[in-house]
Amino acid sequence: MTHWIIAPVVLPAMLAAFIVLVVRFHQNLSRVFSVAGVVSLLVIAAGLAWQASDGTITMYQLGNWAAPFGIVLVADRLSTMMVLLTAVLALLVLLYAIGSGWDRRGRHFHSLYQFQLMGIMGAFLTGDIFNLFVFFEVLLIASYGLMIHSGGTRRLRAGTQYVLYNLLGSTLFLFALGAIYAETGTLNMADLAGRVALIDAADNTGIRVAAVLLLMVFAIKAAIAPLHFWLPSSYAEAPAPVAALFGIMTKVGAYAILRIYTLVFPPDLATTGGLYGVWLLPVALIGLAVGMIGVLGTRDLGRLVAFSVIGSMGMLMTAVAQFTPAGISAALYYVVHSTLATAALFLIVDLVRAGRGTDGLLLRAAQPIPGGAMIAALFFTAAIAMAGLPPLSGFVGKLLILDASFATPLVWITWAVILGSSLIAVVGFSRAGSLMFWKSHQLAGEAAEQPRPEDQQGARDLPAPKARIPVLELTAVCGLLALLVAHTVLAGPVTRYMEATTQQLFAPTPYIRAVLDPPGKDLSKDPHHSDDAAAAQPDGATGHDSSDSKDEGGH
Amino acid sequence: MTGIVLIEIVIAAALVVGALFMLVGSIGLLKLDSPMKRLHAPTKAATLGVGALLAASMIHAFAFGDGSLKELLIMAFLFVTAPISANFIAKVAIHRGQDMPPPEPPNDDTWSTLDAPDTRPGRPDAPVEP
Amino acid sequence: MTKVRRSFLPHPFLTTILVVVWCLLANGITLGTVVFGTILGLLIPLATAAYWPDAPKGVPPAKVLVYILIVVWDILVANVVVAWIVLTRRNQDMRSTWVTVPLELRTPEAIAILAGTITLTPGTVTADMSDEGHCLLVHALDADDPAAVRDEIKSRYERRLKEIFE
Amino acid sequence: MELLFASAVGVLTAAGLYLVFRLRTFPVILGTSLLTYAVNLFLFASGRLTIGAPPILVDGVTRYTDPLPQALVLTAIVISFGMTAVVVVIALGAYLGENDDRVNDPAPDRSEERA
Amino acid sequence: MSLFLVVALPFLGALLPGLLIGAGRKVCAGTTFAVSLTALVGLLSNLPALLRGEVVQARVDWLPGLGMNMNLMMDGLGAFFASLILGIGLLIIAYARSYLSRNDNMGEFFTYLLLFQGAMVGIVLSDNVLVLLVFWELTSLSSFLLIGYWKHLPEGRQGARMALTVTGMGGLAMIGGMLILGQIVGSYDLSVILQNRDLIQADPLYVPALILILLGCFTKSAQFPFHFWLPHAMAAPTPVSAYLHSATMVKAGIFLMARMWPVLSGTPEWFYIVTTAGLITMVLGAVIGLFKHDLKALLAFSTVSHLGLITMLLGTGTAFGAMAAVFHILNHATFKCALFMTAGIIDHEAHTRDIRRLGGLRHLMPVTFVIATIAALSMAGIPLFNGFLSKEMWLEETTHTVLFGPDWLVPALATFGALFSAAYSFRYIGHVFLGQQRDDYPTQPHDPPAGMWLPPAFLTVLVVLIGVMPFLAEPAVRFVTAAVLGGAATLPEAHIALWHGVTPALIMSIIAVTGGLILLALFKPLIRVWESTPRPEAKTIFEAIIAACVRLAQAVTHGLHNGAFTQYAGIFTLAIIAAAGHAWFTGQSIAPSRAAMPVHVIALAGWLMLVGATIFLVIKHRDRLLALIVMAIIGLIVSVAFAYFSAPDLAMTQISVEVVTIVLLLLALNFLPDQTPSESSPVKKLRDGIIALVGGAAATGFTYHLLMRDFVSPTISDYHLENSYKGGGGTNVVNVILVDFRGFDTFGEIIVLGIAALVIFALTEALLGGPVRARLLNRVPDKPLSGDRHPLMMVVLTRVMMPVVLMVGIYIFLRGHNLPGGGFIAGLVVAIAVVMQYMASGFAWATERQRYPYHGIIGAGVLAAGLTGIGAWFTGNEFLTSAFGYVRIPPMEKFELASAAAFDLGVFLAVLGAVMLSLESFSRLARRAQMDAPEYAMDIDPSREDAPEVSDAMRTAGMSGERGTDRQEN
Amino acid sequence: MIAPDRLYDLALVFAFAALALAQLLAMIRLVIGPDVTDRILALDTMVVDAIGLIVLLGIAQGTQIYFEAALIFAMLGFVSTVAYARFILRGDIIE
Ligand code: NA
Ligand code: NA
Repeated sequence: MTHWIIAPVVLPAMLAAFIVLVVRFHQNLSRVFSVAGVVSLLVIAAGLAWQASDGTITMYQLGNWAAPFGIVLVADRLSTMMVLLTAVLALLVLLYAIGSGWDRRGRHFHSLYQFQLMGIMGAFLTGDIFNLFVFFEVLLIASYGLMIHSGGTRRLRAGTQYVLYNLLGSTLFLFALGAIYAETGTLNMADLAGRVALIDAADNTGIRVAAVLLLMVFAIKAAIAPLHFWLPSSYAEAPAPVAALFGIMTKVGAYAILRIYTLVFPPDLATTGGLYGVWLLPVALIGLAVGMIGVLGTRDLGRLVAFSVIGSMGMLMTAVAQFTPAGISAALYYVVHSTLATAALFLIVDLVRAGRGTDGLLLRAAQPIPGGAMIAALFFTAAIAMAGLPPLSGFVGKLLILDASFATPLVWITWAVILGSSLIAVVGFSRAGSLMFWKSHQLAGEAAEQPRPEDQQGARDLPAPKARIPVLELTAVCGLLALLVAHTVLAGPVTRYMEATTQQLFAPTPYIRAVLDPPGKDLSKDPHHSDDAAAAQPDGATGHDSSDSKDEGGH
Repeated sequence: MTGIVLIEIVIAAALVVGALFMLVGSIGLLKLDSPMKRLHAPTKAATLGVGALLAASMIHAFAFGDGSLKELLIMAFLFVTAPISANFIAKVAIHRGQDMPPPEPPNDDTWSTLDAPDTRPGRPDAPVEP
Repeated sequence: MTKVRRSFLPHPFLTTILVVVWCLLANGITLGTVVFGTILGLLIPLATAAYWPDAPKGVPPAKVLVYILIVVWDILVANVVVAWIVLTRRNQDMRSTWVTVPLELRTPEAIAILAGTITLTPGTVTADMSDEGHCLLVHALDADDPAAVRDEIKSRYERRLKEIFE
Repeated sequence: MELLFASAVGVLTAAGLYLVFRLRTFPVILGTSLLTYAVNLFLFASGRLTIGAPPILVDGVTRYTDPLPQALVLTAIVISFGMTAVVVVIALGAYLGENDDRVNDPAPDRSEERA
Repeated sequence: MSLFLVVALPFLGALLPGLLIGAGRKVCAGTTFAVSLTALVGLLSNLPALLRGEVVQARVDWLPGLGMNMNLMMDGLGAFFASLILGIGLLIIAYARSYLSRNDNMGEFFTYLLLFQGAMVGIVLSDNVLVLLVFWELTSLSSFLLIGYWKHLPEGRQGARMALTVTGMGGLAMIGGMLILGQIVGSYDLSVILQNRDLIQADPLYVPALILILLGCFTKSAQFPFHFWLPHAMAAPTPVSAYLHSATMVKAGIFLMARMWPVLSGTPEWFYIVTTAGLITMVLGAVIGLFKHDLKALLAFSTVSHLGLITMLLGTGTAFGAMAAVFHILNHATFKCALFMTAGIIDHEAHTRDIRRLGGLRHLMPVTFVIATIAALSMAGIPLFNGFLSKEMWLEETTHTVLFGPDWLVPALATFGALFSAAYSFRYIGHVFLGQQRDDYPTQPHDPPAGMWLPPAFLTVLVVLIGVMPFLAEPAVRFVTAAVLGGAATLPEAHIALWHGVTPALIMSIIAVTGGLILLALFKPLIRVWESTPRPEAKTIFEAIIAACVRLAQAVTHGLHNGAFTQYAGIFTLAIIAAAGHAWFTGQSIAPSRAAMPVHVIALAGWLMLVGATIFLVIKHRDRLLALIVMAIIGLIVSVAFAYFSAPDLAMTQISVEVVTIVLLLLALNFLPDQTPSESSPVKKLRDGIIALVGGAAATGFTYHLLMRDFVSPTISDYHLENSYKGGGGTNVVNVILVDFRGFDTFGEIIVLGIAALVIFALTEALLGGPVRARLLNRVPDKPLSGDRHPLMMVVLTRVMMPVVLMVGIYIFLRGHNLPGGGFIAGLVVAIAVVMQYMASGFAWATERQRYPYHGIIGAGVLAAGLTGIGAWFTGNEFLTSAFGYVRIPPMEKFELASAAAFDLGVFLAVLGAVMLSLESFSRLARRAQMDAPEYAMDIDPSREDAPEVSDAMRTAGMSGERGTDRQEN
Repeated sequence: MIAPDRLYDLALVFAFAALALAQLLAMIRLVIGPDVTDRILALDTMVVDAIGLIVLLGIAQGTQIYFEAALIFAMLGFVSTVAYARFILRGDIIE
């Protein structure tokens, strides 16, 4: 039996509690523990991913209660991949947070960060749908804390809306869970898969509504239009490292859709068949369009990136909504890309923010910022990735998705929206970049009052003001961009991995067997009594049935 | 058999009495015409009403179950807290001037509720000029 | 000696109450219940001693019992009386009035018990206390003579409490 | 009985939604609380309604209500309590900063603010 | 050298200039030159194989699943273009070395240039259309950087964006086209696609693919109506214009049309679209070019025109046309690149490119004059220069081309265009170099250093060499043409020669040259007419379109994301109702399987109260305190309902949470306005009400539907009921589920609570450390306050009640496993006991007497729960595996010891800590200036008769004395 | 003469009905107010009535399981009444 599966959940939780209990007054120690924790997490995640990479599905019964009666964690290719992605992102973002000092601008950053990771990891690993709700709540409440980290009225205002919207989402989640339990009498996902299939097609309204409500819940998380409204302000106002980490949170929604709607409500299931296929693809396309229009329409660089997140989620869901192997492996490739690119952009924007000071992120020229050329180059690279231009992974992902959409009936609309929104994104990003990075040189030149443009010698390359070289921040950003490059260069092996992952999703029998019928589990042996107690008390509990329960009912 | 019948009659009586007193409390709450008057009805009637019901419960437990005196605890609890609740509600009524103004206390300056904090600097409720 | 006692048994009366409460909660008097209840009854007052800095001196149990019996009887009568008034009397026929009760009691615990007694008994509610604590403000639901009400409170309850506490 | 229960859920939902659509944070938070009541009742009812059969094992008794939804609702109550506490304090913080407890942000794009 | 290396070298080399700029400009330029030279040599090293008739290939898998592989191939066409790119690149690098001023960041420039070069080489050597697309878009991106290189110039930035937008759009369209081709053929390999002419042309998707690919080509090669970006790209430094906008990038579209010629050409669609676009572009560019005063603008429109010419040649779909196109590509590259360089020289030396401020430069800049004249004459189509030869071939081809009926239309238009072409060429010579020398040049011009004139001079040598001895170029042209035709047509017999006799083409040529001279003579009146003629300005239109798009985007974005939570919530609700409604109405249901329970009087009353309270709340919600009171009542009713429906644990939890919530809300309401203003119009209220009612009706219907149906399969909770005692050691099944069967949920749940408290604490800290602090400290209560903060009766009661309540809490904790209760409720009960103390004597007074850090309690709780779970590992069991047993310590009766109790203790601590930390945070906010902790538990204490009012002196004395002696002995 | 067991059942029914009526009357006071004082009083009454209801429930079902619930209702009803009153009196309920 391996306990490693639970480590990504328990390690951050224990570490966070430890930081709260012991080192909450020692910033440096908090940092050390936090980084050490995330590094360990990365190692564990890599181990889990490696273990799952040959198709092994590992199951862990919490409290040693067999599924579906207890809660289980399941590590298959998809969940371990998401865990690994989270760990990688977490490490780089944490470095940025420490380097930029964001972690010191409020209290309890590291505890909340660890709790946030716990929630995300739990959501990826759990095999129980109510437990998924609990982890959603853990990651949400930690995200509330991180989002309003260090306060500020604007951030709090956005935070209020963010929390309220997600409260509505959580309420909806519970409605969906209630409906699912009322229909099936179980909460275990693998068990659900079997029981949903048993539901009489002539009496399927309940389960259909449940399936749709659940999908809406995940759609909120995945910021699918028209349930994306919580995103722009909260991501734009969140501290940069937090927004960067949030890149994975929208993916939690996408992950849940992938998991539930291949395992429990697969596309070929008669009971719920043809239900979301009708409108999931259109709304994904609307999200893609709305996001990229936002990139062009916003007046603030932070919001621009936030809108690009909406766009990229629309893109991702466009691939998911096809529910074909090709579509889903394209989506999986895009998940990694979009997470890394989003994070990189948020961090770069924060470098801009730090440099521009009071000028903020409003899309307009300001005086050149220290290290401007470097930051501009980073922005350019990340923007290329995000807009899906070659040569980075955004382009590869886009090609994969376009190629996969060829099989759908809506292929022309899909292509038109994907390509059209790419164009809008290109225009939006180039407009923003040239306003933020290039126009500053004109301002500097006008200040120098040079009459002829080509003679504005002074304006061409201003000696930038000397500043601290942000080593950790650049490490984080460059690390993310390097990962994007690797994701592009290694697209072949990566897509092979994703295809195998997709195959695992589309053939859920091994998953279900691993959960409900695990090999080597002797269910007859009851582990729930300590041997000592049983030995000391031979007439004790072991042989008891409920008939003598009253004896022990005193206190 | 007759014992049980007798007990059932006793329980029934306690139930009726208790329920009646609780009902009277609510009737008073609705009927009486000033806040201080209304305060009398529920805080009294309801305590005895619940008391009778709890007594019924105790008798029931002793007659048909394992026997229980736990109900005494609830009774004690209600009896101890009811005056405090009433006191606070009365203070609210006085503070908000909801009833006829109380007479001056014979040997002190004023009633504590009406001893409104002044706003002189240095007093707990005084605002400080920014 | 007193100091030593106070350091591990700050409120013997409270401890007694707690042990009784525990036995009531556990719904039985077995050895285990009593032992455990006593442990808690000793520990909890210690943990909360700072909130009850100074206990009144010992109280004579017999007088307390008499007082309790009187009050319980009065409560029963009061409830019937008040219920009758509520059900039968028209609002305008009720002579509700304020009654001020000057206090001879000084111990807060005693005053609190007096005030509670007033509220629980016939047609009266303790509404407030004067700003230096020398007088209670009582509201009577139906009283011809406020002075009579005041005198009855002072003679029937305050006198007994003064004997118990001071 | 089922209809009474269902309509109670519906009334709470409707009232909650109506308050969620109000313009100040306070009624909106009240609205979410009402919705929480509604959904807790709904989740509770997913085990079907039973009277007089609490899931406390007693000798000789075989009829118990479904305990699982109760455990789920318990978890849900606790979680929504935490969420409510957080949203209250965040909304309070926003109010204290701007002396404005409107739930709508007049300038999400910050352009007006800077202009 | 491997083709990979040829393509990769510029990319790898792009790193060097930026790194080496510190070592000096010479090193920087030298390195760049060396990189390009190496790549060129490497390319040429493959020539022998090519000449042997092989197609040089290099293949490596990249993304085989998609068919996107790094496959490169070099045939004649690729070799021709690659040599052109690398060869001219060398000249440009040399030229730029002198052209760039000391203040230009040369490292940056050469980095971009090499990136661009690599991308171009990549395009022409790709054997995979997807990889080609990668390089294609890379040229757009690198040219964006190059055009915007002078960041301080608004024209540069705008030009860059315009170029990126237009070519980017084309590129995106081309992605679609290429994907369609790939789908038709089943491979994205170019060599495979080129084999499948018939398959492609027969496919119904041929036309969409063709249009999409042509969109890419036309935008890149500035064909009408996408021609307008090119002149604006002239804001770039001249080496960029010379390289990108004459010789290479704009030829990428041409290249691709040539590349795809075997499979796409020869259909009517191809012919009409390509030929027409080319012809229009040719004429339009020529006419506009004549009237441009900026040297580079003149050249830019001339480039547009010449690109149109080549496009038209490819469009005719004949082998001869293809050959003429290939030849003109070569010739245009030589003379136009040279001309751009001369324009750059003039700009560099005279500090102006405005023809109206120039003239008479032939004496001041003789070398430049010679170079420019040769190149311009070639452009005009004068014999002995290479331009003449290919132009003749073009004119010849036009005479065989029939478009839209009349057979004279194409030749006539061609002659017309050629006439203007000659005119602007002559103008370039006449108005710049000839005529009167002036004394008002911005600076006195002279010939540039050799580094600047040698590169164009080298090109003019080629111009003349090919012009005089066309047979030198002919084998190469035929070789390349063969590659273009790719077996789809046979190589034409025609030869390239100076003299073919008096052909129609020659006559057209003569007309053009003569007419050009006349036009130039009439230039003054013509320009007046031109300038007084209103005509659409492409830049203005483009910018208007972009601005309109931006405005539209802004309107959409701000309209949708307007910050109105109200609107978001409304959309949320409607979306859910719609989706759920869709699911409902497309499903099927049968009659209920359960019988309805009878309605009990108490249930009816509860229902009436709940509905009444809820409606009352909605009506009166603006009175916030009242709303909270009604909330408490609703909570009360819900709690009783839980008890009624057999859920005592839930009833207890609900009421406890309710009270703590109310306490928190009251604490918050203390800071908030007491009233909610009425702001919504009746219409909005009605709208909201309708949405809310629909939502409520849906919830009612769905709940009823589920309640009236049995479970399809037995629920898993049967197992819980069965095993709660046997396996979990408890008779309270709900509690056993919470701490054992589903303890992991509970673990998450207490973490949620802990986080909530941490968030509240952190936010309080942030508020108290920010600008809000002063406001909080100086807050004046917004309503009249009563006296007597800590009433005697309450204080006395609490002294007895708090210990009792604590005991009740402990009891509820201990019995939870078997009877209603447990750690969570116990935590709340204990918290409420402490709250009672706070309400009695105040937070400050109580806190001074209590020193358990609430953070610590939370942390300890989570750790306790987690460590209990981890403890199971040491017995070889899974996380949270419980163990229990029964212990007897004589003489007491046996009692149960369960690890679940330790877990529940963690729950208890976390809940307690979380509630208390939240309360503490609120209380810290409420502390106003000069509010000290009171010394005494109660404000009025008659036993304290002679104790004066609370004063600082007494306070200090009290603090120094034994804490808690707050009463004199009496 | 009514049979004694029937009498017991009738008494239970009467008690339930009386409590239901009591709750509704208190509810009416809550709605009509007029002052917040009356509403707090109504809430206080309703909590006590709810305790009575739970006790009745226990008697009717012959179980002691609801006892703790009633106890907690008693504790918390008191706390919330004091909290509302303190809010009106002092604004800050735990100052
Ligand atoms: Na021309
Ligand atoms: Na207020």
